[in-house]
Amino acid sequence: MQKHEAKRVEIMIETVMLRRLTEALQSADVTGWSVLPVLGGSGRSGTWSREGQISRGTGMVQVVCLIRPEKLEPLLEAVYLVVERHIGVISVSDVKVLRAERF
Amino acid sequence: MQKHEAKRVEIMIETVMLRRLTEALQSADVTGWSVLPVLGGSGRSGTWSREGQISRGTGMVQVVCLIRPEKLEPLLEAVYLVVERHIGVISVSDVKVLRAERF
Amino acid sequence: MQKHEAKRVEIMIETVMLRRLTEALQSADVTGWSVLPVLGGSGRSGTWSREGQISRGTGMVQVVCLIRPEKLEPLLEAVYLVVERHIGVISVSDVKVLRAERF
Amino acid sequence: MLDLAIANLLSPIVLSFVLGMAAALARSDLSVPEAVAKGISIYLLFAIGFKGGASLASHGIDLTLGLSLGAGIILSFVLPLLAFSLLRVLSGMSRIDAAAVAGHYGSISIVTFVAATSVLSDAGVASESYMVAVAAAMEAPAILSALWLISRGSDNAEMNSDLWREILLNGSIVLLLGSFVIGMATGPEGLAKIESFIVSPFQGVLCIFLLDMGLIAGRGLRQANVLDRGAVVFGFVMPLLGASAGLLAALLVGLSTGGTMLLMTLSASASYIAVPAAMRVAVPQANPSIYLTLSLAVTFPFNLVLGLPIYLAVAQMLTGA
Amino acid sequence: MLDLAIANLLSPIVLSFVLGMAAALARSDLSVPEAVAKGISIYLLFAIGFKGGASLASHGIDLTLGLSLGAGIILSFVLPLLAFSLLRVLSGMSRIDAAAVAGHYGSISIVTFVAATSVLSDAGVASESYMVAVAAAMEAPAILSALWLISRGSDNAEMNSDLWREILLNGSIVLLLGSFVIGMATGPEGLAKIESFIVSPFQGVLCIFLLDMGLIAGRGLRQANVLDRGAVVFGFVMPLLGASAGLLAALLVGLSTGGTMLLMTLSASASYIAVPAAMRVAVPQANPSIYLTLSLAVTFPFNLVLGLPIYLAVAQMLTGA
Amino acid sequence: MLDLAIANLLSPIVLSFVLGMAAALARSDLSVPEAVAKGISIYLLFAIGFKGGASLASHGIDLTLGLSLGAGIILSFVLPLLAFSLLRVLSGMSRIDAAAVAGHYGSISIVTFVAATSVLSDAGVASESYMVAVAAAMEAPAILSALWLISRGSDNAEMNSDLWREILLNGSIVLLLGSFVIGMATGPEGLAKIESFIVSPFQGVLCIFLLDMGLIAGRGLRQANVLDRGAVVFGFVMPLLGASAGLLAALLVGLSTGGTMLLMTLSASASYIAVPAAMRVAVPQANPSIYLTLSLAVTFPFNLVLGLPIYLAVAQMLTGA
Ligand SMILES: Nc1ncnc2c1ncn2[C@@H]1O[C@H](COP(=O)(O)O)[C@@H](O)[C@H]1O
Ligand SMILES: Nc1ncnc2c1ncn2[C@@H]1O[C@H](COP(=O)(O)O)[C@@H](O)[C@H]1O
Ligand SMILES: Nc1ncnc2c1ncn2[C@@H]1O[C@H](COP(=O)(O)O)[C@@H](O)[C@H]1O
Ligand code: NA
Ligand code: NA
Ligand code: NA
Repeated sequence: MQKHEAKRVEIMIETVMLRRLTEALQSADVTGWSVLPVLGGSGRSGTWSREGQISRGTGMVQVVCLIRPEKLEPLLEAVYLVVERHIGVISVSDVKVLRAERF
Repeated sequence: MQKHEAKRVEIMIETVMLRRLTEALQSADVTGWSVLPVLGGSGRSGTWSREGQISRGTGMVQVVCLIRPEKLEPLLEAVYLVVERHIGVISVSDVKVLRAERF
Repeated sequence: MQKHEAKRVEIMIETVMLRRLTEALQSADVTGWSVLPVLGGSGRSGTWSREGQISRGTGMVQVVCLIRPEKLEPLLEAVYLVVERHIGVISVSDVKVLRAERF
Repeated sequence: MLDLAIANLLSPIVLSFVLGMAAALARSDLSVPEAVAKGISIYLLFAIGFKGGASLASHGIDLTLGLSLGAGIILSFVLPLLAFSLLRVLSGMSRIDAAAVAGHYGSISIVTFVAATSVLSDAGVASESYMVAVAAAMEAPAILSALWLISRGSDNAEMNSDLWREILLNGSIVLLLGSFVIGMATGPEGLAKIESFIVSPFQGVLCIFLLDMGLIAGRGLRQANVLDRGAVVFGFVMPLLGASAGLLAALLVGLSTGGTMLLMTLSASASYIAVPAAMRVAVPQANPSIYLTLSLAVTFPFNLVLGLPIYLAVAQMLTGA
Repeated sequence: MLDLAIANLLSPIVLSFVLGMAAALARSDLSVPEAVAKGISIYLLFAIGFKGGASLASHGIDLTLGLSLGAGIILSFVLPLLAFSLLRVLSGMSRIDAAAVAGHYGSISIVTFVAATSVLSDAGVASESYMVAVAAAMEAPAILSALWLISRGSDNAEMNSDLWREILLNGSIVLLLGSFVIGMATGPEGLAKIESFIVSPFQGVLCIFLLDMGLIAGRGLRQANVLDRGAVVFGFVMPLLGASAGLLAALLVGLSTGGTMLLMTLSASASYIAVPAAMRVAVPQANPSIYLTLSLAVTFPFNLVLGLPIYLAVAQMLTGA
Repeated sequence: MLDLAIANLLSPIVLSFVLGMAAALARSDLSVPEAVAKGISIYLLFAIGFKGGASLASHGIDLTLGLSLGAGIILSFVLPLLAFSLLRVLSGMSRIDAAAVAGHYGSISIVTFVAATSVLSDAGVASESYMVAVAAAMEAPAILSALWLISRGSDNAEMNSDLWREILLNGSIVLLLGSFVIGMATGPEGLAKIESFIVSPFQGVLCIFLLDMGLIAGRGLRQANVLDRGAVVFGFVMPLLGASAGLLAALLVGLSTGGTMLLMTLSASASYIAVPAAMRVAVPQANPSIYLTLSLAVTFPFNLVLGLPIYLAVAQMLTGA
C-alpha cells in the first residue's frame, strides 16, 4: 500500500492552554490534530492525577498532530510560543501515513 | 534487554466504525490492539469536540496496534476497506517491542 | 528548532498495576511520564472493553514515558520486573524532543 | 395562545435551555460532562417509558393503540419525502445531504417529546399512555426512506443486516420500550416503589439536561455557516409542516388532546441521536455538520420555545378540549 | 414461596436487570457510562451504610453484633475451602483458577446484599441494622483462604503488606463502614436531614444500577464459553451451599428473620469488585474471565432472580416468622 | 458556641468530608469519578442559584442589594493585599507565589458558601436571598489584584481580553448567575415545579460532594511539604482575618444575621476553581501546588469544620439575633 513520509508531533499540555495551542496550530496552517485525555503523570513539577482535581486549573491533554515533513518547523515554532513558559513536553517522530492528500 | 522489530499502527476512526474496524483486524489475523478515547480534534471535515456531542454519530477513537513487520500489509489492506469512505487517519511507525512472542 | 534524541516508551498495563509501575519508574530514576486511559482492547487473553466492567480488577492504561536514550535500559529492566507475570505490552520508539533539559 | 407561549417561555425548563444556549454563544466554558449527560438521558428514557407503561397498566389498552402505532410508522416513512422535496426547493445543499437531513426530520427527538409531556402535565392535559411506544416506533422507518432517496441518485448507501440491528436495537429504543414493558408488568404498585425517583425529581433533572442541550445547540449555532439561508428556513418551516401532518393523523386516529399534541410534536421534531449514527455508517459522504446543526441548533430550539405551545393550543382547539 | 418468587420476578429491580441482560444478549449498544455506574455505586454504599448506622443508633447495639461479625468472618474463611473442593470435583479448570474462583465465593457481593435489603423492605421484614458491618467484614478473609490454597500448590502468589492495605482499605469497604459510622454518629436526626436523598429515591436508583449490572452480566454471558459445564453447575449450586452455611450460622447466632436472610445472601453471593482486583495483582496467572463470568454472569443473576426469594422463604420458615 | 461547633461537627456533611479526608490519608483507593463530581457541582450551583433567585422574587429586592454587591467587590479587591502582606511576613515563599496565593484568598469558594447556607438552614437562620449574586461578584476582582501585585515585581503576568472573558464567563459564575435569574423569572411557581429536585435532596447530595472534597483535600495534605510553617499558619489565620473584614462590611451594610454570616464566609474562603485556572494561564511560573494545597487542604477544612460555626456565633452575637 502506498505510504508517505510524515511527522508525528505529540504535545502534552495543560488543559487550560489547549485553546491557545490549537489557535497557534491553525496560525501555522496546521489543520489536522487530535486531542486525547491524560489521567495523570509526573514531571519536574511533581506528580498529579485527575482524581485529585477539582480545579480546572490543572490537568493535561495530549495533542497528536500528523503533518508533512516540511510543515514541522513552522509548527514547532508556533507551538513553542505557547508552551514556552508552561509545563509540558513535545516530541516528534517519523511515521508513514496513508492517504497523503489529507495532510 | 532483548528487543524485536515491530510496527506501531495508529488509526483515528469514528466511534461508530470501531466494531467494523476490529472485525477487519481480526479477519487480517491481528489479535492485539488497544482503543483510546479522543476528546476532540480537527481535520478536513472541520473541528469537533466531545463536549459538543449528544449524538453517538460523531466522536472518534484512537486504535493502537503493535504488530510484526510482516503483518503490516495485510493489516493495512483490511483496515483500508473499512476507513476508505470514512473520515480518519492512519499512521505507521517503527518500534521495538519486548516479549515478541506476544505479537 | 533545536531537537534532541530521546526514546518514547509506551506501556499498556493493567490499572491495578499502575502504582507498582510508577514506583518502579521512580526507582529507575525516571521522573517523567503520562498516563492515558484505554477504553478496551484485545490480546492473547481475549477482548475486553471498559463498558463491560464493574470490577476494578480489570481495565488498562497506557503509560507514555519520554527519556534520554541512556536511561532506556535501566527503565526497561525496572519495568520488566513489574509486568513480567502480567498481561500488557511494551514498545519503544525513537523520537526527538524539544527542551532536552526536561528529561 | 400568547399566554401559553409566555408561560412556556417562563418555565424553568425552557429558561435552562436558553441559559445553556446563551452561555455557549458567549463562549463560556460551562459544560456538562458527557457521562453525566448520558446518565441523565438514561434516567429520562427510563422514567418516561416506565410511567407510560404503568399508566397503560392502570388504564387498560385503548383501541387506538394499534392505529396510533400505524400512523406513527407511516408518518416516519412519509415525512422524509416531504422534507426532501422541500429542501430541494429551498436550499442549495447536495442531493445526498438533503436526503440525510430528510431522514432526521422523519424520525423523532425523544427530548422534545419529554419536554412536551412536561408541558402537558403543567397544563393538566392528559394523554394516551402508549405514546412512548409510538415515539419508539417512529425512530427507524425514516432512515429507510432516506436511504431509498439516496440510492435513487447516483450515490450509494451502505446498508446491511448489521446496520439494521444497530438501528433497531439502539440504546434509546431498547431502554424506552424496555422500561415501558417493565412499567406495564409492575403496574401502579411498581410505580409506587420508585415514584420518588422517576416522578418527583423529573422536571428538575430535565432542567439540567436542557441546560446541556442549550450548550450543545449554542455551540452548534456557532457553526451555522454550513447552512445556507434556505436550509435555515427549512429548519423552521419543516416542523410546522410535520406537526400539521401529525395533527391530521391524530384527528383521523381519534387521539385525545394530549395525544394529538404529542403526535404533532413527534412529527415536528428531528432526530439527533439514532439517525446521525446510522447516517455516519451508511452515508459517510453526507456532511454531519449540516444535519446536526439543523436538527439540534435550529429545529430543536424552535420546537422547545415556540413549537410546543403552538402544538398544544392547536390540539386544544381542534380536539375541542 | 412461589408467590414470593413471582413477586420478586415482577419487581422493577429484577425486571431492570433482566432488561439489561436481554439488551446485552441482543447486542444492543445500550450502556451506562462507567462514571455514572461508579457514582451510583457510591450512592448505594453510602445510603446503605448510613441507614444501617442510623438505625443502630436508634435501636442500640445488640448482643449478637460481635457473634455475627465472628460468624461472618469464619464463613468468609471457610467457604472458599468448600468452593474449592466442589470445583475440583465438578470442573476441569486448573487448580489455580479453582482457587481464585473459590476466593470470590467466600467473599461477598454488596449489590446482592443491597437487593436483599430491598426485598426485605418490600416484604416488611426487619433485620439487624449492623448487617452492613458484617458484609464489610466478610469481604477480605476469603482472599487469604484463596491465596493459601494457591500457595499449597506449586504456584506462588504475590502477597505483601501493600496488597493487604489495598484490600482492607478498598473504596467499597471504606465507604460502607465510614457511612455506617457517620450514620451512627448523627443518628436519626442526621438521617432526617438526608432522608429524601438516601431513602426515598433508593429503589429507583437501584433499578438503573441493576440495568447496568444486567448489561455487564449479559456481555459476560456471551463469553461463557470459558466455562466448562461443571463450572456452570458450580455457579448455581455453590450459592445454595453458601446460603445453607449462612443459615446454619445465623441460627446459631440467633439472628432475626431478616438478619438470617441477609447472612444467607452474603454467604451465597460472590465478589466481583474487591476480590478480582486482589487476584489480578496477586495471582496474575489465574484467568480473570473465569472468575468474573462465574460470579457476575451466573451466580449474581441466579441470586437476584431465584436466590433471594428462596432465602427469604427459608429464613421465614426456620426462624418461625 | 461550643454547642454549635459540636453540632456542626456531627452533621452528616462535615462527617462525610472527614471520611473522605481520612480515606485519602490512609491511601484508600476510594474516589468519586471526575464526571460525577462535576455533575454534582453543576447541581449544587444550579440549586443554590435558583433558590436564591426564587426567594428574591417572593421577598422583593432589598435596598441593601447594591451595597452588598459593592462591599463584596471591594472585599475581593482588598483582601489579596492583606493576604499578600501577611504572607510576606509569615512565609518564605517567593513574591510571585505569595501574590498568586493572595489572589485565591480574595476570591471565594462556592462550596464553602453552600455549606454555610446549609448550616444556616439547620440553625433556622434566614439570610438575604441575593447573597449568591454577591458570591458571584466576589470571584474575579481578586484576580486583578493578584496580577497587579505580580506586575509590580520584576515578573510579568500575561493578561489579555481573552483571559478576561474566560474568567468572567467561567462556568461556575455563568451557572450561578444564570440559575439565579431563572429563579427570579419563574419565582415560587417555578420553584414548586422543581422543588423535589433542588430542595429536598440537597443536603444528601452535598454529603457526596464533600466526601469527594475530603478525598481531594486529603490527597493534597499528603503533599503539604510544599508549604513552610508560616504558610500553614497563614492558612488558618487568613480566614479569620477575612471573616473579620467581611463582618465589618456586613455591619456597615446592615445585613441580617444570616447575610452577615455568609459575607464572613465568603471573605474567609479561598478559591480553588476559577482563580487557579486563571493563574495557570497568566502566571505559569507560580507553583500551583502551593496555592491549591493552601486553599483546598488547609483553609477549606478549617472553614468547614471550625470556621462556619464560629462565623455564625459571631454573627448572631453582633447582629443581636
Ligand atoms: N518525560 C516525560 N514523558 C512523558 N510525559 C511527561 C514527561 N515529562 C513530563 N510529562 C508530562 O507533562 C507533565 C508536566 O511535566 P513537567 O513540566 O515536567 O512538570 C507531567 O505531569 C506529565 O504528564
Ligand atoms: N493530521 C492529523 N493529525 C492528527 N489527527 C488528525 C489529523 N487529521 C485528522 N485527524 C483526526 O481525524 C478526524 C477526522 O479528520 P478528517 O477526516 O480530516 O476530517 C479529526 O477530527 C481528527 O481528530
Ligand atoms: N499488539 C498489541 N497492540 C496494542 N495493544 C495490545 C497488543 N496486545 C495487547 N494489547 C493490549 O494489552 C492488553 C492485554 O494483552 P494480552 O496480555 O495479550 O492479553 C490487550 O487487551 C490490549 O489492550
Ligand atoms: Na419528525
Ligand atoms: Na459468599
Ligand atoms: Na475570600
